[in-house]
Amino acid sequence: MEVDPHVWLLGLGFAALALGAAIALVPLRSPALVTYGCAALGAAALAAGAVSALLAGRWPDLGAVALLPGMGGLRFHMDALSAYFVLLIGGLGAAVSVYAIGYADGQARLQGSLWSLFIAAMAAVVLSADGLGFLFSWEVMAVVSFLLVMAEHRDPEVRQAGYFYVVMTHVGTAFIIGAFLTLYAASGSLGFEAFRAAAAGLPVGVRSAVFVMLVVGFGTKAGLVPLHVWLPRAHPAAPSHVSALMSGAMVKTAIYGHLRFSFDLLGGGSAPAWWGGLLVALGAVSAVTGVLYATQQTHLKRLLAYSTVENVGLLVMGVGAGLVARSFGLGLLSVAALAAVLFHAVSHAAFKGLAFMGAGAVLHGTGTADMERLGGLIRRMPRAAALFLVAAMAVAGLPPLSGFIGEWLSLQTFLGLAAAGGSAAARLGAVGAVTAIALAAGLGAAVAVKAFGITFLALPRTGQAERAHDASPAMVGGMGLAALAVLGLGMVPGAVLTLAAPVVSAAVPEFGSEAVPGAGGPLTWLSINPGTDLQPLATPAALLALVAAALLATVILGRGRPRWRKDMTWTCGIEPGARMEYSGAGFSKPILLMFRGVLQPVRTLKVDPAAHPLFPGQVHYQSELKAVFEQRFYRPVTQAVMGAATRLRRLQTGSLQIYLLYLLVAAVGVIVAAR
Amino acid sequence: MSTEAPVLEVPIPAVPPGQAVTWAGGVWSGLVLVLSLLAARAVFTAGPVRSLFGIVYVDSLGALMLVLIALVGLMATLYAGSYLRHEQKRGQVTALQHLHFFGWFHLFQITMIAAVVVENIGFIWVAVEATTLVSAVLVGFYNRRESLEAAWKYVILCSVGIAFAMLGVILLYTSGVHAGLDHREALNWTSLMAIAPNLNPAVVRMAFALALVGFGTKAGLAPMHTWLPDAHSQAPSPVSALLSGVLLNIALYAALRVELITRQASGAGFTGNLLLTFGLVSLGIAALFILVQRDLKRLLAYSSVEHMGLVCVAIGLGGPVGLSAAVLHMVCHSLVKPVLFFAAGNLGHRYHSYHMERIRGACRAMPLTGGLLIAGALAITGMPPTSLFLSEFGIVAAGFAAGRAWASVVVLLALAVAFAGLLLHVKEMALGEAPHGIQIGEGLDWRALPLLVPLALAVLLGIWMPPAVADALRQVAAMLGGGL
Amino acid sequence: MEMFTYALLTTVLAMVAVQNLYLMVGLAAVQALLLGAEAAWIGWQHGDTALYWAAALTVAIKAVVIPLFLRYIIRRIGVIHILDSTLTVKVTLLIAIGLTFVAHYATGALAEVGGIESEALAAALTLVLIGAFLMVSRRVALTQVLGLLVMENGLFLAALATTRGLPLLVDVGIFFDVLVGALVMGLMIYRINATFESIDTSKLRRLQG
Amino acid sequence: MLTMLLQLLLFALWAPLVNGVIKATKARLQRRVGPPIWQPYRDLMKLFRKQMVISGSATWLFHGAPYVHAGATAAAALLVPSVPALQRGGDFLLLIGMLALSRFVLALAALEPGSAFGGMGSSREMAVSAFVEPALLVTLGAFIVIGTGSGPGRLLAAAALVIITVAETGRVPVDNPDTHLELTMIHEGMVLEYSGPYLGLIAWSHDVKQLIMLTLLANLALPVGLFGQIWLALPVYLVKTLLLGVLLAFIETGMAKVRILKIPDLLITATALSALAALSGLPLGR
Repeated sequence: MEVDPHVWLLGLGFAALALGAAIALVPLRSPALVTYGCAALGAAALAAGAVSALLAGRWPDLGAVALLPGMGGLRFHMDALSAYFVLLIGGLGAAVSVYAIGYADGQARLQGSLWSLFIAAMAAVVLSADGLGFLFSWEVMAVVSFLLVMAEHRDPEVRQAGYFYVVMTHVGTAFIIGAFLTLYAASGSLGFEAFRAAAAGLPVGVRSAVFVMLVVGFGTKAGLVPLHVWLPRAHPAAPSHVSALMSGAMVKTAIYGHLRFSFDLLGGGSAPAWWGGLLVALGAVSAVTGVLYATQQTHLKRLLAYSTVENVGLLVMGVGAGLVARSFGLGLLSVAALAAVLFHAVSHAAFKGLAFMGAGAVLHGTGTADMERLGGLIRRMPRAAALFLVAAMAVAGLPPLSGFIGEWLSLQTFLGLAAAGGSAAARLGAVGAVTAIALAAGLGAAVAVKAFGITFLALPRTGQAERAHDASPAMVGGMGLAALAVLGLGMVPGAVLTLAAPVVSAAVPEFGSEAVPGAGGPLTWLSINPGTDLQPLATPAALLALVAAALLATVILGRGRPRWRKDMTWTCGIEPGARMEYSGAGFSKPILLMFRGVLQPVRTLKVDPAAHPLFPGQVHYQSELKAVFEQRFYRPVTQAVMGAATRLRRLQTGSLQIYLLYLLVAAVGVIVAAR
Repeated sequence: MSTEAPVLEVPIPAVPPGQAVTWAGGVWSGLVLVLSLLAARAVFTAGPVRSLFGIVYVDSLGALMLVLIALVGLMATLYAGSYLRHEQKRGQVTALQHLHFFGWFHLFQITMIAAVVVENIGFIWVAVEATTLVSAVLVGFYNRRESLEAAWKYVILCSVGIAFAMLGVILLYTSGVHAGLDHREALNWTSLMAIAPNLNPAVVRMAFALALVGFGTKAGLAPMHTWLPDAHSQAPSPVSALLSGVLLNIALYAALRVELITRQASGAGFTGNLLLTFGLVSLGIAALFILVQRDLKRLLAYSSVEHMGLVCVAIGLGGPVGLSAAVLHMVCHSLVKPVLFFAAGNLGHRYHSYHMERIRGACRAMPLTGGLLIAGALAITGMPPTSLFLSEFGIVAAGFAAGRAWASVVVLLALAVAFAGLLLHVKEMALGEAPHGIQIGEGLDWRALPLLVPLALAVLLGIWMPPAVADALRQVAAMLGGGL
Repeated sequence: MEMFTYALLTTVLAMVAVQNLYLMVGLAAVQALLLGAEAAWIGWQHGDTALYWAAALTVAIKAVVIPLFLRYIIRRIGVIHILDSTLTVKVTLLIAIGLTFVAHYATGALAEVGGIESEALAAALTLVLIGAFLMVSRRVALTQVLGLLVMENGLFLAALATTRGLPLLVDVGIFFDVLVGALVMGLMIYRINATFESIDTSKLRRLQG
Repeated sequence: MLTMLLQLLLFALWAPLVNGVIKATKARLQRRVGPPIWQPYRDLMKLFRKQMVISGSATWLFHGAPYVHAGATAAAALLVPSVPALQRGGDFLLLIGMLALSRFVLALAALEPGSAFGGMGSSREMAVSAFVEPALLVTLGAFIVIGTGSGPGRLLAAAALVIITVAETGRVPVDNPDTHLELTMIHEGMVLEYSGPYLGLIAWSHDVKQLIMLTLLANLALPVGLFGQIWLALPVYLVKTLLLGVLLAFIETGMAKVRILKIPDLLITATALSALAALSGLPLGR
């Protein structure tokens, strides 16, 4: 029997990752190059295998290992959905691995080994066809990522962040286990195909319970508000290449889980409309909350982390829209929604991965990611700046980059839902969703301006920023790959949508891949001037031509190239300096004040009274956001548990007599019970 | 500190202390392991073995326990060699005490082995009580105030508990005699199993209830577990490893023998519910206690309570899933918990304290031990790729399979709390910067074996179970399911 | 038979009430003697020689060796009369009577099984429970050992009452355990006294939480 | 291709005049003589010929921004339905995207020289635009839902679009195009460091953007006179945009500038109006 090339490629990929994991522990001359190089090759092979599979459309089983006799084990099967996510993981994994050769030079031993395992575990998650194997891979992914986050464990904040992360993800996994086992109780097996068969026969109440558990479980991993609190802690704490992969790829495994279960295993077609509605609502809250918090961050990586919360919200909204559309029988809209989710998943992986790599370059070049200590890096780090600008523009959702296409597809879906939705509630919700997405996009642009502008533009605020050095060639290489992806996805979106088409048509079987927008499908609805859709390269080409025209017009009207002379910036006659610049906090202050009801700023102003009454000496100003989610959701729970534990601890009094009393009471109790 | 009591001095020939004792003990324990494995192979391929006038009887459950005792015993013996040598070098332990230790240590192992190779439930009781008395001496080994206190609580509570168990054994015997068994065989497990349906259900139920309280005390089930954190924390670390790793299993083993008979006689409902109740209570209490511990070894001790609770829950829930998970879980716990105690022992030597607040930056000071502490903590909380993930998953699945999803929910909740609690402490101990004045560095030599081997085995079982092991576990699970 | 049973109950209630250590050891010895006598009597009734051995062992170990050993310890430590009860005598007695009720309640259901003398079994369970309670209510390490002995006596009585004793081999094992247990505990008391300068176990409260 | 060029020329040439008319109207309303309506053309020509003073800390980004700004605005202009014969196509999401792109580059360029004014303008612009974008999107969406029908919906949406136009063109009560007072300025703060041809490009683009908004208002709120023949439709279009410009001048003169923190209220009102309009056009009773 002939084995498909993609099976070989996947095998090659996993083998290279295994080699990377093993070889990292061997003393080597240049460990980073070998370790991360292996990882890059492995990840690239995975991605290539996925592409080949998606093009070939054949889905063989990939082997199995029994773990728990009689219950299940690691069983791998690739279908279109998993292949698509393998592509995402492998693609980003390869780019970031290249980056890591330069970035993680000092962290190639254990961390390098875990790195390869991390990529492999993520791929294993999306390839699993068995509940036990899925959870196994899922937990391996959690453990490995936890250890990767802990790389700089000397810092107590890092330890706290990693701990927060792993505990939350553990609790989330408990919900997934609950969901799986509910299906298991009905089907008697942990195989996904058994789940699929059993779910069809389950009463809708049970299915809904499973769905809600999965929303919580996957929502924790994805970082849905209010389950997101680990994300803005863990991402800044982790080394930047790890953040890039976590933010770009790992949270996508949760999106994969949503898609796999709500569309495939739980039978998306017969889902109640509120399933989708719930996802849309949660997603909208996450998108807006995430981006709002992002505007207020002054730590570059935390800002990006909150932006990930936003994007996850957008993705989940898309999944929800697809479900709503399906439950109302609006198949074409469901197709569009799925296309939006799949496209944006890959697009976000590319641009957020790039952004985190850029943040890493800043951290590497200056030693800090605190924007208030940076500034003016565009001169010292031109390559990193240019690449980060690409990411920032995609974060802002600007044409012609990939971020825009994703938002465009989601907005199209929701506008379609608003126009054609099955019920009044659905339409109202869709209008709300459109508003939320647009608001998120608008604030996202502010976030991008702040992230790029405060970090890279104007004058350096500290010596650290003045002495910055640019990214090394390997780092630039990794970032370049991601930047190419961002540009390519934005300019030729059809390419990746073609790859997504089999996924969509598998999920919404009544439509073939020809219905997928950009992959041959019609997208003629809802434009002011009907007739246009995603024509590859039309928009970017036009834009380029127009920019050239502006240049030309300047030259013609000015009778030659513009002439200029350099001079100081006008600052009302004072010597310009970094202290005059807008700071990061200052930049987002209007937004803070406009949204003070949501963000709940707490500010403290201390004026040193010792000096002259009219000219106070020192002024201390501190402004922070009230940790609303921590205070409302998490602190009560942890306090209750810790309180219970502390009270319970008194039972262990140390008194032997009391202990004997417990024993006696237990004995009398069972004697009475046994009678 | 105090005068050495004359009775405690077991006559051991005056060999030069140190290396020789270690080697002799190692060889002896290795021999025991080989013999146990041979016996186990015989049992698992050809059925129960009986010899020595019918006193010695090993069936699949016994064989599994035997192998666990021997395996953990060997690891603990190897570890004890380096552990005590270190203490002797520092003058904490005299050469004579060193010898005493090994005498009692091996005696302890022998009593444990005795408990699992006899068929007569009366003998099992005698052996279990003997383990208490012998290990109490080891718990009090350091002669400190705390260790004496712990030993005293240990011996008193376990003796009282086991007295209740004796009452259960007597009732079982009574019912056997009344059901027509001969006096001599009315305590034989196989005979009782054979006529179990004829036994008076009310009496047998009472017998089981008392046996569960009694042996449960020894197995560390809440609320009778109160001695456990004291004893396990005050004992020398190799002893703690044996106490936590295998002795608890043996106590549970004794209770399970009675449980099997009771289940045959009066149905699974009563025994299952009782086990489930004790299991869940233990699990819940232990999980919360883990959260607020301050002492490393007490932390590990509470974790043992938690895991015994889990095994009880699994057996209480029953079903093929639950039972095989219970068996696997016992094995895994026996593999991983000793590693943690060994690591704790190493840390205690380096930091001169088991106070978790004082242990900081272990990965820096002792890379191997620190790393293994993290690995062990992740393993014991059921993270893959170790086999505890599988067994804990199986236990949770058993609840759903048995239609008692609520129990599984409680288990999941408690596991999450325990996970949070354990990692809360471990991350601070293992990571970060080592305090000033702590010696940095750790060599990698044979002394790492007792830490590495069991953990490696746990990982192996977690990703690929050798067919022989799988078959053995299946047989034990089948036996727990009611087959002989 | 019933006479023995009531005598046993009387001794145990007396032990709950008294405070003098020598007196308590004496009462425990009397209890063991009574048990031995009962075993011998039942053996004589049923012509069961194994019971003679059991009776002899009981008397030898529980009425002679252990009491003597405990007296030796008391002498070495030099404490005779200390107030070690955490509860007043009235309350103690009330609880003891309550435990008797529990024992009767629990064994009542088992009476239907042919041959089990419910009354004796109830007494045995009473002994076990009160023995345990004795340990709960007393602080001194030595009385706790005595409580344990009372429990053992209850067990022996239970075996006698239900089936005329356990198999001899098992009995021997149990007696051995009891003996070793008493020795180990006695030595521990000795060490505790040396270390803590008291045998008040309420002082053993360093290990908490 | 030809229609594209024509549309481009239409916007490039007509936009300064509309601005001139607005300025002249405002002057009249303020009882000033004011500049002639051709003044914007002269200003632009002059700007293009001047030498620039560029901040010492500016880099390629500062130089590139005006071109991209102009290019993106021009792209947006191509996407707007002006006269039916010139319609090429493109959707309104892309239109909003292009406007966002033009704003984005300008906001970045404003940060480049490191002056406080630039940061202020940039910061405020991004904050305000966060409200403008949803408002514009929902409003345009509402017009789609309403379609060609007339009714209360169109009125509501038209009102919303007026508010947005005011905001997008940087006029009172949202912004003040005539002052450089740091308490109020948004757009002017951003472009403070620009001079010469760059400022010319930016100002021109700003005029075009203004015309884009007026065109939307003209063709969506008042969908009359959309004849197929260009010689009929074009004059109607030109007149409509001029009249709307005059309306804008009236609004600006008749109102006071609001506090920056009150701007969201205006735009939220616009969003709400449009949402209401959209819903009024939907068959909700199913």
